[in-house]
Amino acid sequence: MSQALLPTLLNLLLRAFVVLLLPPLIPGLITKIKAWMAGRSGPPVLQLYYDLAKLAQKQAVFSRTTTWVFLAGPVGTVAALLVASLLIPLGHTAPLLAFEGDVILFAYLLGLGRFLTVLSALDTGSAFEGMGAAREVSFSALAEPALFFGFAALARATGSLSLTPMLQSHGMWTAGHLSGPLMLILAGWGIVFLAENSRIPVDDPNTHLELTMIHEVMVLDHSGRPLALILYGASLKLVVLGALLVDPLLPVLSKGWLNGLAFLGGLGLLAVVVGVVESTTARFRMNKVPQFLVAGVLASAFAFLLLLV
Amino acid sequence: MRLYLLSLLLAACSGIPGLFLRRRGAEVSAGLMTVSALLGLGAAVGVLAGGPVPSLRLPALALGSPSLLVLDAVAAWFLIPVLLLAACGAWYGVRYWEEAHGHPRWVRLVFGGLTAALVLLVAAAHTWLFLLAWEAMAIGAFLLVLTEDRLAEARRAAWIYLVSTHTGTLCLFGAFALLAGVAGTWDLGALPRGFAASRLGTQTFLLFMVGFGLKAGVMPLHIWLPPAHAAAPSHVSSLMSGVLIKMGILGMVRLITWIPDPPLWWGALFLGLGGVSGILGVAFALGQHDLKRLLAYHSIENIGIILLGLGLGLVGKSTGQPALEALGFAGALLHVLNHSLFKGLLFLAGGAVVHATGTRNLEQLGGLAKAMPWTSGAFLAGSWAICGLPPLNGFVSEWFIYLGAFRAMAGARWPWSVGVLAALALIGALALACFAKAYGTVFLGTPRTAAAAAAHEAPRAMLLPMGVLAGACGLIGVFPMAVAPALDRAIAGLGEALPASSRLAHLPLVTVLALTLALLALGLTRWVWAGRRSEPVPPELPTWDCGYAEALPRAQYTASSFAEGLVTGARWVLFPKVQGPQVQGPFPEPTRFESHVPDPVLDRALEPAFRLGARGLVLLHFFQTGQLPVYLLYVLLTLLFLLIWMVV
Amino acid sequence: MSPDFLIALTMLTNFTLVATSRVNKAIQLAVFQGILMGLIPLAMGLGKHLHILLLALVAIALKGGFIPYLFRRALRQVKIRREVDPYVGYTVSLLLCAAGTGLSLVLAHALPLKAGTTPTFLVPAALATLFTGFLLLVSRRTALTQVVGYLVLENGIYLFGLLLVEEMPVLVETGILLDLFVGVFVMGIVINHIHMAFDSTDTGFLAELKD
Amino acid sequence: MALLLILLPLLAAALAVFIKVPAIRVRVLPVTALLHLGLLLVVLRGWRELPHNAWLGLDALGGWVLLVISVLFTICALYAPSYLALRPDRDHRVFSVCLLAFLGLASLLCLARHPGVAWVALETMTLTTAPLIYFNHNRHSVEATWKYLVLGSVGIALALLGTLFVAYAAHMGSLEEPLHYTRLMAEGERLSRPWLRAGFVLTLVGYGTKMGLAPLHSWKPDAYGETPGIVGALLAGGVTSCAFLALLRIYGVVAAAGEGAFARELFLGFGILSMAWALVFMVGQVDFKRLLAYSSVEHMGILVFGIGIGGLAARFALFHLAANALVKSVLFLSAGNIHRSYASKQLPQVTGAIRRTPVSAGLFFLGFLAITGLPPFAPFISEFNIASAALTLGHPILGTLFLLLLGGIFLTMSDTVMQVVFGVPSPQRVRTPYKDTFATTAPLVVAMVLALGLGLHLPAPLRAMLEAASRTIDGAPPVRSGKVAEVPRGLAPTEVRP
Repeated sequence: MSQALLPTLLNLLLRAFVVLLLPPLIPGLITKIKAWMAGRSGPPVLQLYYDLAKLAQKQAVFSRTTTWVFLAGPVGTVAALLVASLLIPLGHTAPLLAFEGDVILFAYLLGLGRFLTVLSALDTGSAFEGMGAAREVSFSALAEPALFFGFAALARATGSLSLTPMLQSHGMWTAGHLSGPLMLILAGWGIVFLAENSRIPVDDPNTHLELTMIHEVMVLDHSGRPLALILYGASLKLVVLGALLVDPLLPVLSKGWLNGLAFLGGLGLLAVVVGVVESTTARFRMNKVPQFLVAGVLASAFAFLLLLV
Repeated sequence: MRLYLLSLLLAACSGIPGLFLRRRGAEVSAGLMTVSALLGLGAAVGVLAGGPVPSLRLPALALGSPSLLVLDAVAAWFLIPVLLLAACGAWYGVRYWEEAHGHPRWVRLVFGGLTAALVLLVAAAHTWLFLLAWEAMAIGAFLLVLTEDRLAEARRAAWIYLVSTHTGTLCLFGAFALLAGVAGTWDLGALPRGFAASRLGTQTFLLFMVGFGLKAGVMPLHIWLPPAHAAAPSHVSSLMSGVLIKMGILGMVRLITWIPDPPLWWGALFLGLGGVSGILGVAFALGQHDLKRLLAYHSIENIGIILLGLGLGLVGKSTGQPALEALGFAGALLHVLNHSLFKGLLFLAGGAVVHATGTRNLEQLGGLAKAMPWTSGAFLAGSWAICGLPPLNGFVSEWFIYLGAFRAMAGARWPWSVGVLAALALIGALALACFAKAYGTVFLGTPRTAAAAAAHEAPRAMLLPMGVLAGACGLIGVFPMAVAPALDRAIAGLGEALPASSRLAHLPLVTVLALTLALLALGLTRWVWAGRRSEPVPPELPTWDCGYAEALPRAQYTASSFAEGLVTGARWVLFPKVQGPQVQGPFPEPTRFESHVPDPVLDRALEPAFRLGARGLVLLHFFQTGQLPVYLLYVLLTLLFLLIWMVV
Repeated sequence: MSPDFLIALTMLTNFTLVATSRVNKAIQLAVFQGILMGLIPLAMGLGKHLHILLLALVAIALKGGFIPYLFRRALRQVKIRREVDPYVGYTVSLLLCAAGTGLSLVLAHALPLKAGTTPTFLVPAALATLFTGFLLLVSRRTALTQVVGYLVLENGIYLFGLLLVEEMPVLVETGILLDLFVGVFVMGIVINHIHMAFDSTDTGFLAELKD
Repeated sequence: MALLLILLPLLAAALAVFIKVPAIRVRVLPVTALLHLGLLLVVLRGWRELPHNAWLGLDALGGWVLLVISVLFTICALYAPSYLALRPDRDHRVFSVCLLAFLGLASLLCLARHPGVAWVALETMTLTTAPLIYFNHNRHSVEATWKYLVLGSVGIALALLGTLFVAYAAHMGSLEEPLHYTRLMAEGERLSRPWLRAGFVLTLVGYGTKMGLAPLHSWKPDAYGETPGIVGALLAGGVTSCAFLALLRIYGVVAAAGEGAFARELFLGFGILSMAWALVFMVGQVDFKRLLAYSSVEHMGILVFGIGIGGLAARFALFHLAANALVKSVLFLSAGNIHRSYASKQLPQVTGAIRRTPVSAGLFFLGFLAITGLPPFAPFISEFNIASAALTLGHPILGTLFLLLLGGIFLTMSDTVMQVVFGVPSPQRVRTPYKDTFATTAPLVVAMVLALGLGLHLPAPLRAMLEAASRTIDGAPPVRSGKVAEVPRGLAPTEVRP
């Protein structure tokens, strides 16, 4: 009994920790890495926690043009991401819910978050936020197929329709003919990851009121707790999408808690990689971004084709 | 059967009292329609709950057929949206279409007739009756599109509709004739094995596809759909888009039930048509500025999704994968129901906007969410559902189809279904973009014109039907397992021994997650709400916008600018017409920029072709010169020709 | 006088008819042909039947008497003597007439006669006359010449009728006479009306209704 | 008894000549029509028993056609008084007399058992209908009448020659007078084939001209366009049916003689050509009466097409005769009303009729839908069955062509019709007193209801008559009325029974 209970408890603890507490750390890590690469000391790693705490105390200000939709953005996004986080395996620890086709639910929950964010941006009636919204939907239209081709390829490789077996597919590395496709999938998803989390080279999370911005410009008018939700949601998204990239890379370890640690390590590594990428590459011109995303689509589509032969 | 016939009768007669009553005629007819809907729904639910399949013999009309009306599960399944939307539309029309718009009595009469025709059509099991109901439906819809026949636009739309529907009917003539040649009877029923593979079978199938495709608005044949939906009164548009075009799907479903062994290429054709309609439909929707045209193109998109489902089912049927069959057909049929719910809802809400502001042009709307919160909520619900976002019903049906596609591929039997996956993903993303644009430009931001600023909330009689439909969307979305058994009975006829859809998809988990999502949202909202301080916020704050000074409504992102990126990205299929002078110089003159996306088939291919053909034929008119000797010459030449032909 | 000679004369008349340019000349020829029509049955020795004799006499009386009278009335009203540029030139019409005659020979060849029927080339003559009448109807402008064409056409039918008149008198005679009556009478009326409405009988004017 | 059918209208015509008072004279029309119809119904009860070897006699085919014409005439006659009341400017003595005479001659034709008699009847009909076309007495009506007469008489002359040829064919087979159809069909084998073929060609061209088969139809648009709607209805439904009947009789003989295939080929050719020609001239047709004329050409094409397909299609071609006559009467009469109300029949002047003359315009539109084969009206039954017979009896290409032409004709016709019926009424150029009244619309409604009824249900006696009639034209003489001549090739024929 206790043998069965303990791992489950551990798993729950890990999940609660990863989903609720960990996320703000990741952006902090990334910024720290970038600072180091730039030779600065940079803000503390826990900076985002402070910000969130402060924002939670602050008075939210609403423009007269906005309606309840303005609020639905951050709330809906975070809620959707939390639900999505229930479906995703963290490393080789099983998720709370795994069933056939949860892949689609997962993707559509992300879509729901995007939809609400876009609407709340449009609600302000500001030109900038409208522009951001337009770009968001346009680029996600390219990111979506990349994601799905990846899923398709994994489904074909693993013969399963559920996220957990798909992502816990480290076996593919050993099977030689599968490793190539997997790498391509991860490459495609890496691009999706950067785009969806509005990282350089697609977008720059640290600037404001700049015309090349996509995601950040949509949240200009949010303040107080809604803004806190948005920031938290962004970091949560890093974790959730990060899991997609990290999971397939992790080996299976003997003990459940080891697997948990491995996942955390992987996540940290991902943060480092992102930091390095961000500080070594420049942001694309806006008309280059679609090509970048199409590259992602092609990568995962090609992975699928490789699996056909 | 008694219930069904009673509801048929009531629907047919619902408009008649209104002709004579001086006042409250609308309410009376709406009431009659409601009663008829309740009766019909009773009958349908009875069948779908596993009750006996009622059928009616009409020996009095010597139509050479034992049973003419069979209310089987498929019929019952299609009957539900018909009656639901009809009743909602009737109540909606009470206030929406008043004397101001002209002859509402006739609109009500024809509306009732159209409903009756639809009710008759779903259960028709005999060629003659089928064609009768089919044409009655076509003419009813034609007259309703023509309601505002003073407007040239409405006349043109109605004419295009009339012509295309008649073309479809002629194809059906041919198809049914061939079918009867095989079956030896005009009863519609199962066909012998091997027929589908034969050459005759191919001809029949293609004729049916054109005939039904024209009605359903499958992409190359969709020409009538956008203008007709735009021109018709909104409650009619909702009925047309929600139900009428589904009758094409009904026909295809019937065809599938008759064919025991479809060839693989049938399914492939369905998938191809579905992909084209889906992607191009939503792509062209992105380019529209007319709210109702936009919705119409989305109907094309959803027909595409339904075809994808049917195609997967057919592939399963021909390759012998019952699971795939069940998932595809279930997804398709469920999407038929879902689409009629949320598209009906969207058209009603859009109609309320038109009713309030008098324009369908997105660029002249904006900020309506403040003036008409309920309508805005209804439209949001509809958009939410049509984008297939959980936890509303659109997601469930698309989910079935996704599962089917995954299964077909992961089972390593049929890798091509990855195309279906990609198509669905792309459609989903684009639909999301399109409805973000529609909802955002119409309801959010600030009003762009005085008309939009002066908008008022729709009367309760119009809000109630929207509420009903939105509720239905929510119910199916959150509790899909409630409809699963009915769905299984509906698809049971489409293949042999199909597994229950609930065994293939974990519907209860959807409920769990939906509720979790709702709870989380609720909790977060409470948390945010609790964050308000006691001292009131000065209400007159403009949008901060990084300190941008007082943004004018004109400065907002318009519908076209919102879609500009995607439209130009896809200009190699959309061919947008952009006209706007290059702005140059430090102080450019004020100028206009316009861009719109004409229909590829109608505006770019058919109309020029027909104009050309007509000009060519008019050239032939010189044969009728009016000169008597010439006419006599024709007689002489005919005579000589025939005599010579006879001799040699 | 042998019937063959008269028939040959008839065909000759056809050629002259299509070649003539003067309206009243054409009319005279038509009348002449009509009288020939009356004579042929007698020459064929069908005169022994009283009814055929009557038919012949009626034909002569109508075609030689009544019709010229009608035409003269019409001619007095409309001041045209010459055929103003016909649709088809005279030479061409002549050639066409010849072609028609040839064709009728071919057709007659394809239609075997009952053994012992004389004269043998009644059928080709009938068809040739028919085509000639048609040709006149098609190629001429003035209503009068067209009426002439119609009469010639009827002469063709009449000629063929002679083949049968002995066996099936009722059918043939009623038919022929009624046809004749119609032709002449109606045309006479209409010519008058056209004259009233258009004060000319150039049917070229009658081309306002068209597409 | 049967003779009375012929004499009654002729006597009425004679009576009408001597009635001075117009008000009374117009009453003669409906009375005679009703009497004729009643009488016919009485006679038809025994159409089987009537002797077939007389010069006159009623068989299924003739009875069917005469029934159609009588009903059509009744509708027109009921409509006539109100119409003539609208035209006080014109004296209608000749008009009424000719109408009645037409009915008598139609009866004569339908009762005729002898090609000669049929020919005489048709010839005289040409004469009597000419003054009807000339009713308006203006340049245009003169021109129309002139064309009608010349073409008609030329055609009829050719028909006479054809009849003589047939007679000569019989003569070759040493058959002597009286040559009534029954005998010709019974002795079919003995007829001389070449003469028969030539005779058929000539009669086809001759009667085809009166029927208005393209390209012999040229008088039709002018005549129909310039006459009152009532005459148009009678021409389109009556005269054409008569010519069709006369042609069918000869065809029956030809088929009985074993030359059916040859004749059917010609029929198919003319059918398709007529429909195509009609389509061409409906394109951009601004004159809705001429439009109807071309529609009539089209339906003549459908009739002969059906006969050409044979078998089931032949029966439904006969059915289409009735359907076409009924619906055409609605179309022409309502078009006449619209013409009365707008004092024009050209498109730019006539729009939005549904607002000016709601009932007539509505009936016009309904008639248009019916004539283009919308269920459940009668033409749908016939057109659908002809198409399906063509597709299943081994003429797939022709069947497809048939459907294509129907579609194209709908396309072009609907364009004009919709502009006429719907939209904003054009400003009235001439003030016209016309308003839709009960008298001007009730007959149309009756006709429409009849067309609907036929589409829904064909009473058993009529069905029996139709089947016997179709056997007659398929080459089997009615005495041997057992077998159906056509043995369908390929698939089993099935029919949507009205």
